[in-house]
Amino acid sequence: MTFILLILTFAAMYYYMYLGKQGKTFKIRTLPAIQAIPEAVGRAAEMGQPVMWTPGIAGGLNDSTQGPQTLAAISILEYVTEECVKAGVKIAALCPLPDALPLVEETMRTAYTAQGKPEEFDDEFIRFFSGQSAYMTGTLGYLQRERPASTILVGGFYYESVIIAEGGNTIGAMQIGGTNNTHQMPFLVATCDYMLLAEELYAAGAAISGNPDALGSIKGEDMIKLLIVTITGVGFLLGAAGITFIADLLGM
Amino acid sequence: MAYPTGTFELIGLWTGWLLMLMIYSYPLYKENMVYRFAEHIFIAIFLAINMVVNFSNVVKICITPLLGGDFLMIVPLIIGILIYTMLIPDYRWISRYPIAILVGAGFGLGMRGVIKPSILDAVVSTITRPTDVGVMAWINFLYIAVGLISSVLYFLLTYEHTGPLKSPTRLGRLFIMIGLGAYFGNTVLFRFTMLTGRAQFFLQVLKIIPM
Amino acid sequence: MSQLLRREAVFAITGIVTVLMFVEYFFFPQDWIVASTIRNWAVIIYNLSLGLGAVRLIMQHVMGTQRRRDNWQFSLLFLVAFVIMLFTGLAGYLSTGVATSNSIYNWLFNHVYTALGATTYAITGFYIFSAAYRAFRARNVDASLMLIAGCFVILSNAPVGEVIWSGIPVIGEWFRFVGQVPGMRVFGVVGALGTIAYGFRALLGKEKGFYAGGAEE
Amino acid sequence: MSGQNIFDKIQNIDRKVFYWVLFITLCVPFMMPLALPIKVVKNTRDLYEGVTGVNIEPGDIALINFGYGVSAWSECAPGIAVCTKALFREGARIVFMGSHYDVELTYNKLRSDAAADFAGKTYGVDYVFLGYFTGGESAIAQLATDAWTVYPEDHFRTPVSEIQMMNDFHGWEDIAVVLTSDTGDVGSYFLRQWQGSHGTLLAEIGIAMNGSTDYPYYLAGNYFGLSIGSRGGAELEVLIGEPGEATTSMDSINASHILIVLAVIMANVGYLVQRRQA
Repeated sequence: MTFILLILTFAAMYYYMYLGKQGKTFKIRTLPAIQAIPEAVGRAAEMGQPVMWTPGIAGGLNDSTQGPQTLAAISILEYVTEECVKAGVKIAALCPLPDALPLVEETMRTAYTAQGKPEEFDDEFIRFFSGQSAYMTGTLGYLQRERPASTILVGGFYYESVIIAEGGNTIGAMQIGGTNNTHQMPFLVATCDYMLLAEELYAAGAAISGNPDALGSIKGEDMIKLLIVTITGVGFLLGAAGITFIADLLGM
Repeated sequence: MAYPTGTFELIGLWTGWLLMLMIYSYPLYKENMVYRFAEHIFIAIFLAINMVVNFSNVVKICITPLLGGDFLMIVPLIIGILIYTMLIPDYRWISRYPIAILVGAGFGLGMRGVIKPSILDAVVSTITRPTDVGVMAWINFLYIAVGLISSVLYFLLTYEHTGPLKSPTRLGRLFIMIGLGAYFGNTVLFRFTMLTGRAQFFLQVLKIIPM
Repeated sequence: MSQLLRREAVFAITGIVTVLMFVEYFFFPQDWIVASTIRNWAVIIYNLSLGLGAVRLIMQHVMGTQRRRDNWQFSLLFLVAFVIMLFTGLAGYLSTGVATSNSIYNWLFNHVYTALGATTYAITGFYIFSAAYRAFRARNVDASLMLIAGCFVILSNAPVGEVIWSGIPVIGEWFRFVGQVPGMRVFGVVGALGTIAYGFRALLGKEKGFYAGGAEE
Repeated sequence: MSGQNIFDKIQNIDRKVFYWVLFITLCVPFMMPLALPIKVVKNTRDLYEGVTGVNIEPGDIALINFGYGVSAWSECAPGIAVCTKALFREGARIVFMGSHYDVELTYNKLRSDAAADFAGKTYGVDYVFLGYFTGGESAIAQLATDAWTVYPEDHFRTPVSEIQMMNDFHGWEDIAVVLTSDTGDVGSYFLRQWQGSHGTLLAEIGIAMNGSTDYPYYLAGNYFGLSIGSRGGAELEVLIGEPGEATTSMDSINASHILIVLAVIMANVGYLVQRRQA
């Protein structure tokens, strides 16, 4: 059964990736956290204060579970930067990941160029911290000194999420969070006004980047989720009646 | 374990105790020189242990068999060393080869192994009716099934949470919140247990409680 | 040619190794020497790759010391401590096969590393406490549910919960053993599908994140 | 600031006050122990029963993985100590291994915690310490199919071919039960590459933080038993009838857990009153 489900999943993903290549577009559902980004930037514009983005320290790009979170976070950074450039708001990217730095810089520079203001981009917008405690201390210091109006905490976080998000809360910033690390979700849910839970982070990244492969595979995943829901629903009803056909089939 | 009596053991015990205070000066006071001192010592020592252990591991699983006549071991040794080309900008692309093998093995094993326990067994467990006859067992059976269905629906990412999906996905989010609440509760136990161990060590070194 | 070596061949190797793992799993119920050999290579490459982060960190501190950057004294401290630990450890290993046979390495391992390791990771306990106080608010239904489940689980994890009120372990255990199951199970399901999706894209050469950030040379 | 009422002040207590209060709360119970009774839950009992009685025959080989380092000794070491004692008393042989750099310290601690049980056993015949491994999921999968390539030597550099009990351990078929205790992902590697792939009996002696994610796998039968954090360790100590470190720590756990719940309640009362006033 493992083999069948794996092949089915591959087939569904491949099919929708193929359709994406043919020009069909798949829309990611409304994610309130993404919808709130213009509001977060608008708030910063009104208050004359910056927006802060930070991706957490867990997501080295070579790490198969954490790396994708950083890539999704960088896609979100692109959108946030574009909104900030439009509104004339300063953005600070606080990044503790050395291998992601070139991508962060390139993304921000491209966003400034796309908005016709390449001369406004300054390397100083990006701050690098080496090591977790330097990252935590540096970010808390930044929050206290610059008092950003909004903070975007998206990516692979370890326990710095608790400290940074609490720091943002203390200065009254509007906070948008997102992570696929279950161990940090409770803290971001508690401290952030909007939250991208688990896979929503990837979906947000794919929606913003518009990458047809990522969108197609997400659509394929959705089909498998619907299949799982159907099997669970029918299996539950049959199971309740003492018919174990589906359970036996899945257990093969 | 008894309180040490040897000079070096005693010095070691008190060194550990002082280093602990240095680290805790950070949350209990603020970032300061003694914290940085202890932090740098820790990272350096951790890294050195890391290198010694990895070196001995490479000798164990690769060099020794190679010297013992298993000449095929030269292949992973060379490919593995190529990963250090990442440090040379012009030859950085070569490091993609060892990474490709790691990624291929990681994903092959991950994808083949994840379906049974995380999907199939989870669904089978959800749809297998309870062996207990009590009402509560059946309520729990219903709760878990409804919970799983609605929370999987919540993670449908290409369908809007409107119309017929509005209520089940909202319900799904609430189930997830309960899960995260329990997760938080367990996290508190984990973190406080670690601190408890330190509090015990703090008192033991001062001989307030026995070691 | 360059493109072939730099991109296509790399993706091909990823794909071949992935497929080998599948073939073994589905068609060889016992051991399959081809997959087993490749996996053994992967283990060796993994071991060798672990030094990369260390080399980067050492370079960073060497440069910090050389150029007298801010806090260079700490970089120097780092290098001195590192060198002592590394050489004593290697001396122990090369002489007897066990690094801890060197008394200096063993002393630092037992007293300095142990104390700092246990202390550094326990520090989060403090932050969780203040975060729980400052951040866990019943702002809305979602947060309230999380809060209630969290408090009952906290109290039922401690034996004192039962002393306070006999209902606490009953409710707390329900949250621990039933209430949380759908939420956690769904993370397993979507996590599994996410792994497959990401792996599948990597297999097709559509995910370039791993390969040194995907930036072209 | 003078305009702040009590509820505002409650909301803005300096975090250092919390930290001091917490540290003192953790210390005091060690000096004044209460020793409240500890209730054993089903998942812990299943774990204990899985490593005792009819499930383990004399001579069976158990694999114990130290997936934790010194930092998580308080959480994981008590449970591992109880299971080691129980397995030895059933006549099982044990292979120890670990994925942390400091695995030797953890092994030494276990030998000290279960000294009486180790005393009657012979290294290489009744137990073996293979030491550190790395290589992630690949290494665990390889261990299942060809253990000697992952460990050509034990920790003390003796070739495994010269170790008597290692001649009975080449892969998953030779192992009766796997116990893994983790702060990280190694447990899930065993879950996928041993239990999921070969149906090996597997149990997790995990940190409490992972209790939530581990439990559904216990419920689905992937883990035959599960110990959750220091509380699980204390329950195992109750089951074997030998109170140890975890039981001692329960008083501090009691005090600190009450403290955090009181803090959350106090903060929420302040928050709700403030919101009503606003």
